[in-house]
Amino acid sequence: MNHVLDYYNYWIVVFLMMSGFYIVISANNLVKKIVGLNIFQTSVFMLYISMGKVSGGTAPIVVEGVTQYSNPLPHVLILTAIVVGVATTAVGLSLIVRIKRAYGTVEENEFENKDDAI
Amino acid sequence: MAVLDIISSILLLLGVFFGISGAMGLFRFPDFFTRVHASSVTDTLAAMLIIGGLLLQTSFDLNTAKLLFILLFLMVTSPTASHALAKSARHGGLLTLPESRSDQKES
Amino acid sequence: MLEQHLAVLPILLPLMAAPIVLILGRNALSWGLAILVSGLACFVAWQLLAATLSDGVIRYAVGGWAPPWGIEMRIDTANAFVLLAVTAISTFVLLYSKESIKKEMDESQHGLFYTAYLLCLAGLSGILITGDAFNLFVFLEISSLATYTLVSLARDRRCLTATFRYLVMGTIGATFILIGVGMLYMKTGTLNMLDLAERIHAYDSSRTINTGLAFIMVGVSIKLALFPLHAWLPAAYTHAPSAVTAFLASTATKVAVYVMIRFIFTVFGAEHVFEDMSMDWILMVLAIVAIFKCSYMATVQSNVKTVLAYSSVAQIGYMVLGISLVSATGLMASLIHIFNHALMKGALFMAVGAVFYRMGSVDIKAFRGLGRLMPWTMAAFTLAGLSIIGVPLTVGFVSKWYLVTAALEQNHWVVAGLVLAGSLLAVVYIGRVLEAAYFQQPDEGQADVKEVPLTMLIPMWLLVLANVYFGVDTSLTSEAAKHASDLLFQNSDAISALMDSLHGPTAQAVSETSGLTGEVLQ
Amino acid sequence: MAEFIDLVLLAMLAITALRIIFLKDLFAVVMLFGIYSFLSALIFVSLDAVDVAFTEASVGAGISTVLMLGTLALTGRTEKENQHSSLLPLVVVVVTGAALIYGTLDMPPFGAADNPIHEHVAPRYIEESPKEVGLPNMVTSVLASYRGFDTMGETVVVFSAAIGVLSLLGVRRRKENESAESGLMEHRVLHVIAKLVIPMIILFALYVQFHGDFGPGGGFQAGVIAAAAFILYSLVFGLPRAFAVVSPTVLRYLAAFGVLLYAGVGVVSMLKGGHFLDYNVLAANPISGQHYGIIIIELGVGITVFAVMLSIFYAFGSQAERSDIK
Repeated sequence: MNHVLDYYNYWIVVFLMMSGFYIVISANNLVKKIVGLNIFQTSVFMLYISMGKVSGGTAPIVVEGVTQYSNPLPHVLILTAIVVGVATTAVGLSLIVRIKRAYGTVEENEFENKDDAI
Repeated sequence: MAVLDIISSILLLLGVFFGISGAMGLFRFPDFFTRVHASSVTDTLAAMLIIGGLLLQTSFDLNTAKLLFILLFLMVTSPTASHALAKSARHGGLLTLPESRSDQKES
Repeated sequence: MLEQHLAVLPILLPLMAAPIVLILGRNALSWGLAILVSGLACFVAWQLLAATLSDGVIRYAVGGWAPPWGIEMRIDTANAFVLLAVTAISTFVLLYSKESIKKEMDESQHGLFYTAYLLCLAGLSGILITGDAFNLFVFLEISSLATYTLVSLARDRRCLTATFRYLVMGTIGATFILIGVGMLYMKTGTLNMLDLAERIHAYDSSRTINTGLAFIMVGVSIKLALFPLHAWLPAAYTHAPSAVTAFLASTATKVAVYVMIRFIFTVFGAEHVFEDMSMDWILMVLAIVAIFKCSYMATVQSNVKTVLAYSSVAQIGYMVLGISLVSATGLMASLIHIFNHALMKGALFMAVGAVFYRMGSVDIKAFRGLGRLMPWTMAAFTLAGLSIIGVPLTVGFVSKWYLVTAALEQNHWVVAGLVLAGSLLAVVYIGRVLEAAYFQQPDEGQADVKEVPLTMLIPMWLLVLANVYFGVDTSLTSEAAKHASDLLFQNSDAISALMDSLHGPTAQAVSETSGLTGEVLQ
Repeated sequence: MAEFIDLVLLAMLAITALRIIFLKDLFAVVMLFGIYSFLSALIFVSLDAVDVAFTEASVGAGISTVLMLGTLALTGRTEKENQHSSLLPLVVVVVTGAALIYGTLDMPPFGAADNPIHEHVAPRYIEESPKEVGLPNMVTSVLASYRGFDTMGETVVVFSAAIGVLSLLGVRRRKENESAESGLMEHRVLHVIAKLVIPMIILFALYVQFHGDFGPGGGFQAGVIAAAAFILYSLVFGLPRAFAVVSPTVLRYLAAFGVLLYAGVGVVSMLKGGHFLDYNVLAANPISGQHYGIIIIELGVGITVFAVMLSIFYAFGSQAERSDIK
């Protein structure tokens, strides 16, 4: 039981990550793939933020009389990672728009058949 | 102090009630326009009541000002959003339930 | 004054030049600036390599904050060596690209090409130099995003789907690395690689660390296109503009191989990775399968760019094989091959790009009779091709020599035999192209095909000459690589010594370690 | 209580994720993704990561969702049925998930104050940064000063994204005679409200930009919010009028300028004898040096992010066929 209390947060986050990952590798529609990628990444962010939490701590902004702060470092890392995520999303989505224009479809198995292999 | 607390709790509870009823409406109502009507209750009335309740919980400092700003902002934007939604739906040719029924009868 | 800042300059120069190029907007100016910056970065890399060879590791605390609180740049012989290869190739390719991209992308895109190119260079340099695990992720993403842009610049619509696949795979890889780094961070509280290495083994149970290791290895394997995870590479290399392929094939995957080496040897320690997790067997099997499967795939393709792309995956197999031999010689062979393969593939892809420039196609049919029509280009292709095969007096021979020696040292007779057998397949796929070029008649109406402009020939031939030069005079490469691999193994030994002191040495571990150090001393 | 809220939010996230897997209507998928982002922002708040929550809400739920909707408008909103076998992905996912669960078994317990990450590097940030850097918001101190190089990398990532989107889509200018029809010209109410709201948004962006040292916020969030103001403007009044206010060319220069501003601070500190991005040497007093450095680099981040987000929106917006909205 103690184990569950210690780790439940991580386990659910792992589940979320894997649902995102599943969407990425199983989806046939490119937009959905990108959505999956975002869910995957957002869930990884949760993993980081979960580790930075200190029970009973507060946000890492100095306030008079508070001694217990949560760890600011994971927050900084994830701020950076979120930005990286949106950058990738933007490029991925513009690729999709171009693919739609070039092939007339955004379903992976459909445009695969339209070209010779490789 | 206690009086303020009681008023604030009443406001919060009312806000929660309207929030839930808005959500119920969103699920239960038959067509788009009535649903927008239900969800706009959550957007406006519920949000305002909850913020009002929270306002009474502050000790009239910077947080009060921030909450007031949020309230002001919500009062301007949420009705506009609902309006834009409904108007776009109308432009897009969406019919209310009675209208679509009479359409069916005629045809 | 600049001397003390040498360590950040290879990142800073291209990074600041990229926005300037975007503002300039004039193609000729952008090209000049890009070459200048890349050349300067190459010079700096040379200085850094010399400095590390004479004075050892260079450390530079960015922002003046001492590590592990701040981010440090950490340059030893190994990354200075790879950095030199990357910046040198980048300069040559830039020289080449001015003419090449005229045929392959719209005039209005050229400015964006140079900007993305410089960003990619900055990212790759950053990955090599940084001493911080998370900073590595950031630079990895800079280089990846720039790479996606570069690949998608071609006119062929297939480059779009290739890029998209690359983007999805690459992002999954990067996210895996992020998970892995997170797990390490969770257990140790630090992101600095040296500090990580020290603290990783301070904890008696290591399931989280091992999972972190596994995720980092899988993530990096995607980036370096290790065998079952290589699916993105052939398509991306085939459909990217030629200059881009020449640049990426000789730098991007090499940098990823270096990242793998770095994590194995300086963060986790070779002993932990190879003996406790028996990664050496996994890597060795995958590497050998990669060599044969992808060399075979290369022999049946009709698009020459695809042939070379599959050949790249096979060659990455050789590099990983060197790592998996777990000896200083094997590691040295890998490092030498990183450098040498950059020279060969750079030259080969440039030659293929030159063919595309004149013929508008890189199908093997287009190569018919080119031996007479484009003698210089095809001569370059031939020499670089011989180098891939591993003919003596070329760099390819040097790599294979060290690799076979390393395999024999470990009594892996079979592996040594397989390395040689792999070369035979290379004979087949290079031979097919040469046969078409020299023993078949050109198609009708192609008699007026001329040689490409000098700005394309010169960088191509410089690389070919480098292929021969470093094949004859191996002192620079082997000295640097030996220095680097010894250093990496010292690091790794230091880590295992630390482990022993923390957990009490087992008899077996001690004998193994002394065996390893014995070999280093030989 | 906090754990309870956490658990409820996580459960909602799980339901959203499962729903997204099985839905075929991409419009709903994207909206659910927006909800997913908002929910995770709430989790970040309950885990004390206010800055992260702010960013996730403005980026994940804001910009990403807008871009996805823009893409859907161009590519169609339903996913087609396919005969892909979903067995292999499932196996891969289960194996990966099992590896992760295996990895969690040794993890330091959730929320314990004596976890390694709270005992090694971080204590210095918490105890010393108000003295060394002089800012109450530790996240800003670490972001802009201790790990300033990461943040520069992040700015460059955003810049690279702009290069990617520009090279892929470009920004097409419409011909003059078409311009009158685009935008939500008929919506009087929207016009009035937009005119009312946009200055407020920009004011708020400036507040976030310069208050980031003391509270949650900073260059990145401010840039996104400011971009949101202009996005609203171009949605309501049409892209051509937005181009007249901030032209795509200006945005290019701004994006480049922001990166140069950031790196320039580093170069200046090198010229003044410190290491790259060492703000201590920027002024006679290290604390004020840190202040100058952080304000300028945050400004650089804000400018680049604003310019990049807006040009990405322009790029997507100028692709769209606007004839269906009037």
